[in-house]
Amino acid sequence: MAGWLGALGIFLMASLATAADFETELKTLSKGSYSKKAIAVQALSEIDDARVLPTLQVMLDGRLYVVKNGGAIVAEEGESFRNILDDEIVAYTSRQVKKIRINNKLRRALRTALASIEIKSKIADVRKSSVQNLIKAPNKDLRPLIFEAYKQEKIPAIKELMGVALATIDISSDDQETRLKAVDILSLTVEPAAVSLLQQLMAKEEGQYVEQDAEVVAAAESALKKVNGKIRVYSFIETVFFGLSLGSVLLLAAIGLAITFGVMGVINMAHGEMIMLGAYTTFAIQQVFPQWIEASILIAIPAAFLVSGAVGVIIERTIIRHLYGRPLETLLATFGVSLFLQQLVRTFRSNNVAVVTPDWMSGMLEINGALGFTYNRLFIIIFSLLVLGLLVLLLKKTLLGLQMRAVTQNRAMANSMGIRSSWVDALTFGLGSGIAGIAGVALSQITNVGPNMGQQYIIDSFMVVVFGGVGNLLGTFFAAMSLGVVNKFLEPAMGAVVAKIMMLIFIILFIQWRPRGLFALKGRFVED
Amino acid sequence: MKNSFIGRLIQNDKAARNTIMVLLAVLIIVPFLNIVMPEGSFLHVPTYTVTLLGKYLCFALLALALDLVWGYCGILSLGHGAFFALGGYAMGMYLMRQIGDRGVYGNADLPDFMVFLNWQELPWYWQGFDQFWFAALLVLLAPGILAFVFGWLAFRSRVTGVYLSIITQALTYALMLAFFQNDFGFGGNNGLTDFKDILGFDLQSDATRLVLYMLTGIAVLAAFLLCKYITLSKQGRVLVAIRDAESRTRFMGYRVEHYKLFVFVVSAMIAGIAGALYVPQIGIINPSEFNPLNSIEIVIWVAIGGRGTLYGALLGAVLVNYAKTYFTGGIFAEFWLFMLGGLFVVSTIYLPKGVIGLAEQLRNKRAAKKAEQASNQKVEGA
Amino acid sequence: MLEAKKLNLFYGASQALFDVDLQAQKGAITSILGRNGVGKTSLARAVSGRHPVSGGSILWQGKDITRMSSADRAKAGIAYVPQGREVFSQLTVEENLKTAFAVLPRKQRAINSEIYDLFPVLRDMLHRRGGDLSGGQQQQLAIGRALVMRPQLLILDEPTEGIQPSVIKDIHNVISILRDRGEMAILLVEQYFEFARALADSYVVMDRGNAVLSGDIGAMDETRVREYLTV
Amino acid sequence: MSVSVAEYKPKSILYLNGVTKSFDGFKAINNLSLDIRPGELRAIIGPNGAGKSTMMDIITGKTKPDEGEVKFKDLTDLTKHDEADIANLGIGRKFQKPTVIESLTVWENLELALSGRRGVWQTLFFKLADSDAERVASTLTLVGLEERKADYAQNLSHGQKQWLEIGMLIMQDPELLLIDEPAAGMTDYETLQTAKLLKDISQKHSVVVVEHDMDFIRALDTKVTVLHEGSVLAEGTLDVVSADPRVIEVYLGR
Amino acid sequence: ADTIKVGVLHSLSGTMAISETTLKDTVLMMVEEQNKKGGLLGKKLEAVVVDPASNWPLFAEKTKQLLEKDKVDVIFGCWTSVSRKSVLPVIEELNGLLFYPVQYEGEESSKNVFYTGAAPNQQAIPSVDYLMNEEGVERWVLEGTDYVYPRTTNKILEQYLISKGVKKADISINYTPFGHSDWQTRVADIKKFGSAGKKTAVVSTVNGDANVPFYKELANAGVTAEDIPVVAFSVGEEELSGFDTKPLVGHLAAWNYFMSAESEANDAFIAKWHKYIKDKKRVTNDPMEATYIGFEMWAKAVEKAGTAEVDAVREAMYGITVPNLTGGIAVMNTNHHLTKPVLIGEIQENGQFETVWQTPGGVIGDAWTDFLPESANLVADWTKPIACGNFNIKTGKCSGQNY
Ligand SMILES: Nc1ncnc2c1ncn2[C@@H]1O[C@H](COP(=O)(O)OP(=O)(O)OP(=O)(O)O)[C@@H](O)[C@H]1O
Ligand SMILES: Nc1ncnc2c1ncn2[C@@H]1O[C@H](COP(=O)(O)OP(=O)(O)OP(=O)(O)O)[C@@H](O)[C@H]1O
Ligand SMILES: NC(N)=O
Ligand SMILES: [Mg+2]
Ligand SMILES: [Mg+2]
Repeated sequence: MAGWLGALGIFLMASLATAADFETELKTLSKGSYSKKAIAVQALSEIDDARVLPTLQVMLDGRLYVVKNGGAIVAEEGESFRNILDDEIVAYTSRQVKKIRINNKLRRALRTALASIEIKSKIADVRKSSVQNLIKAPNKDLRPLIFEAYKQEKIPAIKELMGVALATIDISSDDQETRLKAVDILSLTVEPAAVSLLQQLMAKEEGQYVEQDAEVVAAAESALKKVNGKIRVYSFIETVFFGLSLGSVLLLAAIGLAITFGVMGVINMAHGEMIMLGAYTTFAIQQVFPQWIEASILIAIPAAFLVSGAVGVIIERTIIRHLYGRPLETLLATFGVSLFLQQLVRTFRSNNVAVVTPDWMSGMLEINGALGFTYNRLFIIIFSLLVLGLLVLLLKKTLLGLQMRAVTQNRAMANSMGIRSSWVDALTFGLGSGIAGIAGVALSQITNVGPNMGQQYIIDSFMVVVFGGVGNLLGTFFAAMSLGVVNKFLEPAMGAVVAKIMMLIFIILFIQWRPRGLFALKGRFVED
Repeated sequence: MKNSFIGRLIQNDKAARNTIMVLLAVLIIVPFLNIVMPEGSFLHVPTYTVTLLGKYLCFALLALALDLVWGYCGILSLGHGAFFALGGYAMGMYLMRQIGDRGVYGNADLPDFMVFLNWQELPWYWQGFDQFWFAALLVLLAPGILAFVFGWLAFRSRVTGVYLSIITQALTYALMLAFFQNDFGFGGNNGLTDFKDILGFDLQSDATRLVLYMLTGIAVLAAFLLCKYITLSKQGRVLVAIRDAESRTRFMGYRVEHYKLFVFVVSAMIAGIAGALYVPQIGIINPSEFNPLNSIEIVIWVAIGGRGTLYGALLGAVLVNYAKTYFTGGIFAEFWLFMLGGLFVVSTIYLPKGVIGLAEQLRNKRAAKKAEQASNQKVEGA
Repeated sequence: MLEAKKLNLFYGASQALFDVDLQAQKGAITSILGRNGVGKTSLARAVSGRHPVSGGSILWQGKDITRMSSADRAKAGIAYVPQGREVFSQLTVEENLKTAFAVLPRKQRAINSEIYDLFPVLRDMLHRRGGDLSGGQQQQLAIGRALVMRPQLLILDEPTEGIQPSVIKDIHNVISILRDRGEMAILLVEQYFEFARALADSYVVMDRGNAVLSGDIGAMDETRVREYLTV
Repeated sequence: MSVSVAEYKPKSILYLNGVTKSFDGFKAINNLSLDIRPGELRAIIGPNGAGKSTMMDIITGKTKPDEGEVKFKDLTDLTKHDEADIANLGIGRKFQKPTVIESLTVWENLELALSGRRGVWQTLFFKLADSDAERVASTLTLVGLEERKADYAQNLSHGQKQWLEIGMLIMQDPELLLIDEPAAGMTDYETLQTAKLLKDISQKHSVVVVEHDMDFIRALDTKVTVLHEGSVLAEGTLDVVSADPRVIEVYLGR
Repeated sequence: ADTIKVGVLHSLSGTMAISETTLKDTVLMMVEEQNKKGGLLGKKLEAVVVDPASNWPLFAEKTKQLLEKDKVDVIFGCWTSVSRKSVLPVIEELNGLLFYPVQYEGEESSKNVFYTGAAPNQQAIPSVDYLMNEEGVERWVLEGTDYVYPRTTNKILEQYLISKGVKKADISINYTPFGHSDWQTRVADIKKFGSAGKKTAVVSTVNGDANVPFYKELANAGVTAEDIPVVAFSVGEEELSGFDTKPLVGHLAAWNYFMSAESEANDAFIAKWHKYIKDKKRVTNDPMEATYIGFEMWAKAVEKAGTAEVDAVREAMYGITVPNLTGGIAVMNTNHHLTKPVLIGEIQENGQFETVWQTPGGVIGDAWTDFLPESANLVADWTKPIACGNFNIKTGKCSGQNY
């Protein structure tokens, strides 16, 4: 910030007239209603003054203040304030200054204003987002500006966007040719704002097209057809993605249970709380290392595994081990544990805690205006597959995995084979719990972290494990993914509630057909 | 037949006799103390307590129903709350209709919640509920038919073990979501409430409450005898055989699915009655009764009391619910979940057969000790 | 090698073993005989650590193992082939065999091909789940699994049950080979009298939880033994 | 099938023709044919894994064959019935691995197996007749478990469970008994006792018994079928089949 | 009795503990403070805390316990409407006194309940007005959790919007279950609905735990407040403290109180709260203010009546005033609802709301909405001559309900 104010002096000399305008418009920012402020912002953006851009930026960030005594406009910079006009740094108490309030309307105005400046930026990403903002709010006055930028632009994707931006303006031109050309350009994009412009061309009033020109209407119609076709494809892909991502959430939530319940046979009602502990671990790490927010998730994964895993081991050693051979009783005891843990967390803090999403997981990978994949969900899909893969390897390819399976099938015989079943049991339960903890880290990125969070997942998790076939990790995977995808295809048609009910009925009926789940254990021993 | 059965029961089965005695005692003594003892007296049982006991008895009835299917036939239903709630809704609908024009909108034809959601007329499935007999029939039929259809499908397909448990859970979960919906016509999340009277008797009056309490007691007693009869008959042995070795039982020629279906439906109907008795005493029925966690709790009552004993289920339900009442009031309010959770854990580890099994457990332990000591002495002597 | 003295064992309040003594020597086979329900399996369980004894002591290679867990006994070289097979039904045949690796040092973790030579069916069915095998195949697997452990004491509880005659002959040969190698003590619970007599070096006859006869096979009074087996 | 079933005298009590069953490509039963006459006592031997138990699974409805006919008394197609039906038609079975109802007493196990009507209402209002009680008592003696009659079946030893299961089969009183390895875990003496018992039973019933114990088979003194790899390898008296080099090769050993 | 007993009926466990525990602490703080001032009528106040455990029938039972066994003089409690509905018959039968501090759907006026939270006309309608006038919104998504409060509120809003000339096609109403956590489809739909060229806003009656995933999805899908603002009625400071607020700046909420309100009373209240709860980071919120106002009013009424006896206190309640924490004065009306100002705030990065608009004066809480045909005719007035909660101005009678 010092930089831009430093270079300012020269401008002050160079264009006194505009400097005066700047000063007066700046003053109006601190007075009047939001609409008056919006006009001032617009006016400011048209002034050729290097201070405009940073001022608007500061304002958008909500860091612009007015000094109560004297009315100087200052930008907040940490503990002190910098005078916009003379670049001086002054210390005011919070009582001496008043924030220049903005609301959404003003934010939009600021955004557009900034966009008109930033379209000339040297940074491609800035130009891109500026164009995108301009598409949202077509403004005839800005056409020359955009056209200039369009001519200069080298990057095809951005150039195309700029073309769209121009078309969004041209489409309301008086000239039929221009309009037709605009329609043509718009037919190539799936940007929602552009599509809606096409739709507006098709609008009717009292049975008559509002658009006078039949040729334009026809062009718009065929363009819309083309666009809608594309959008349908994209929305299909999007739904599949939604389904897979819901599926991966289910998978993550269920996978630990697939160990503790599926492999060990413990009806682990405290599974949800293991997830919760993992999520709280993420929170704790962000609290302890606020400077490492970006890396916090990566630190939290092993940490949550250890925390939940350790708690799991403790539960196994103190409680579960008394209950082998009495699987139903584990339900009772772990339900008790679940109540206990919930209330424990509640005593620490009864409401939800805020887990921050690191920047690299925020936002979305935009394929185009109609299709994008949110990073957090992409991450979770990949992550869940990774966890599943590692687990399958562990269980199937290592001696420990073999021993885990042997112990759960016949604890006494495993002991007679020299396998220390108590040790393996603790480890297995710890593993299942630890994985639940990892799931908690991932889930903290999409949902709330609070004392109740475990309960949200426990029922779904059991459904998934059972639907897939108890004791079969691959079954758990397919169950989670298919439930996720089917749910997402049902939801738009019938709403979330009915979709969920349909899923439950579907599970009930499916089990009639395959009484031991999707990937049933087969063989003559099953019945015995 | 029945007399002789009860006679034999009282003669031969000490635990059953005690259970019957206790039930009769609470049936007679509590009302006596409520009516006869003066208000200030230390022996007086306030109506508040009577209603509370009534609630416990409803839960005891529900636990009994679950014990019949779980304890004896090995069907671990994690959805028994659904049958309870359906019975409750059937009764609730009757009570709603009894409000008549005494609702807040004064609409004689429609319950309040329909009025403010702009319903124009009573939906078809509400027809008939202004008649008590009809509602009473539905108290049995709604859970009974659901259990029949569900059981017919599941048992025929040989869905067993956790698979069965989880689909019963899915069932109650689906019902919860459905009943939550206002469009469904059962009052949505708020459910049915603001009841005025039953068969013309004011629900808030002490006399009505006392009668309801006694009816509940009688229902528990009757259901206990019924379950006892079933489990003591040869059918009881078939049920145990199914629980222990389903496929072996089939090879003996028993149609396992018929047996399961029979007890499942009987159990669902008992649960429905429990729900129907619960609603007028508690004053509200809403979808949270369908919450899967509630159904899990029922399992816990039975387990704590002692699975497969019937009276254990009764005891467990009363104990756990009393503990809940006790812990959630007064100084424990903020810590009660610790206590309840702890109770569950401790009792599973130390009371594998429930509170009821405690005596047996002690007896066995003593016998084993004695036998060992005897043999050791012999060793020393030799 | 193995010396058990005055073993007493209880199931709850009912006593299954009364002051039973038992010995087994390296390079020798001790056979335990007796009718149904006399306590043969209980004795095998007591030695393998499956069920705790309430009185008496068990010495193994000079060490007191009376209170040792069965896993530790397995590590000390005791392998157990239980009555009723107890194969891990959801593990494949190969995985069943590999469960024995727990007692082996890392470098020795391999399945000796001798096992497959003895029970060729195991090689054929390496990837079939244990629970799918026929009864006799499971029995062979259970014995094979114990052998993978390279035990110094092998406890066999009615190993010939359900096995076809030719394989019984093979097992007979193997057991005598193992004995002749002189590295292993063998405890054999058997009701198939001929089989036991042909193999055993010494014997114990049980009745109602008591060891009623015992001694070297050479000095065995066959008629008295048969009496105990028929009454 | 509807015409006077009562009068009909079937040619065979059990008839298998061309039965095949494979598990994941492995043919456990391969084009197996078998014909058991009413009142016949048939011994079945064969190597481990030959398919003997699987054959019983198919007859009793536990496993459905891929191909082939399974007929009971000429007319009833057993593949169309489930386990309970088949049991009620009159086919009883003892499993290779003894399976009894563990948390019922020995006595109750026998009572449960007692022949009679098995409907829900019938068991609800069932009353034990004196004659039935006597049958239970005599069976208890027969299997040597009088002393244990009030004990839970789970507390029996392996061999005692075997006996109990035989007792249950007797109580069930089926027309056709399928007995899988009854002598396993019995002393030589008991083995011979069992053989005698089965011979007695076969006076009035048809019996199919599987065993590996040659002394037992010899004591049965009856027709022997040798199964191998899912089909019949040889058939005849024990002397005949045990002289068959193929039987020696795959089963008896040299 | 030598003490005046105050019942506290808020869930300390179960799903609602998240919200209600704070209110229990607020009441306890108020009791403590009142006792420091010497109690009421020379008697100490004694708080009786019970835990109805987010279990609706248990609310009724605990109410009974408080009134019959513990004989409390007043109850502060409930959060969800269903818990209140469950308590209602009991409190009416036993003639207790309940202060209900949460915004709700209205359609109720019980003689035994004072409603200190907002009625729909004190929250929903003003915020829609704001969006229409200030942000120029023309297209509406009414997004709610599937239960009575959202259903009723949306019904009212729909009527209201239509009466303002909004076309049906420009209103989209949708419900999701409690605790709904997968918002991908809904957010995508909202995005599509909002890209029709008309300014679009979301009016959210999404409740409780479903909010975090909802806002997270909005943020990640790039729906910013500038594109499609969301105005929520159930998201306050307490909820925000569980949010990652950075991407949510500009989204709105409507309440009668924000912690950021600049007033001395508020500063004092916050200071008091921080001292009581021993945690400087804890926030205050609207239901806390409602609890505070309710408590202060009750205390004043007890002083005025000279007794804590319910009927006397009720009579004394009408017209009682207590300063709002946001400035101005709250008045208890004879329909048992408050007159309070309505504030609209935007979410800030620091987890606070910044007031962007506020009604010039107080708004009288309306028990029966004017936008539903059946309710339009009803008024509540518990003073003579009407003296009932549902007086029908057409028939001139109190319908049904006697309480
Ligand atoms: N788990 C148990 N609980 C109680 N009693 C048992 C248990 N297992 C065995 N018994 C009893 O202990 C006694 C000895 O049983 P054990 O199994 O040792 O006999 P066994 O000699 O091996 O007989 P078998 O030849 O039939 O295998 C028997 O009377 C049996 O009933
Ligand atoms: N469900 C199954 N899946 C895979 N293989 C099976 C299955 N059931 C049986 N088999 C195989 O079929 C073959 C026949 O088994 P079966 O049990 O019928 O043999 P058996 O003749 O009874 O042998 P035994 O004398 O050892 O009891 C065996 O090789 C077995 O591994
Ligand atoms: N009253 C409410 N927000 O449930
Ligand atoms: Mg044995
Ligand atoms: Mg077999």
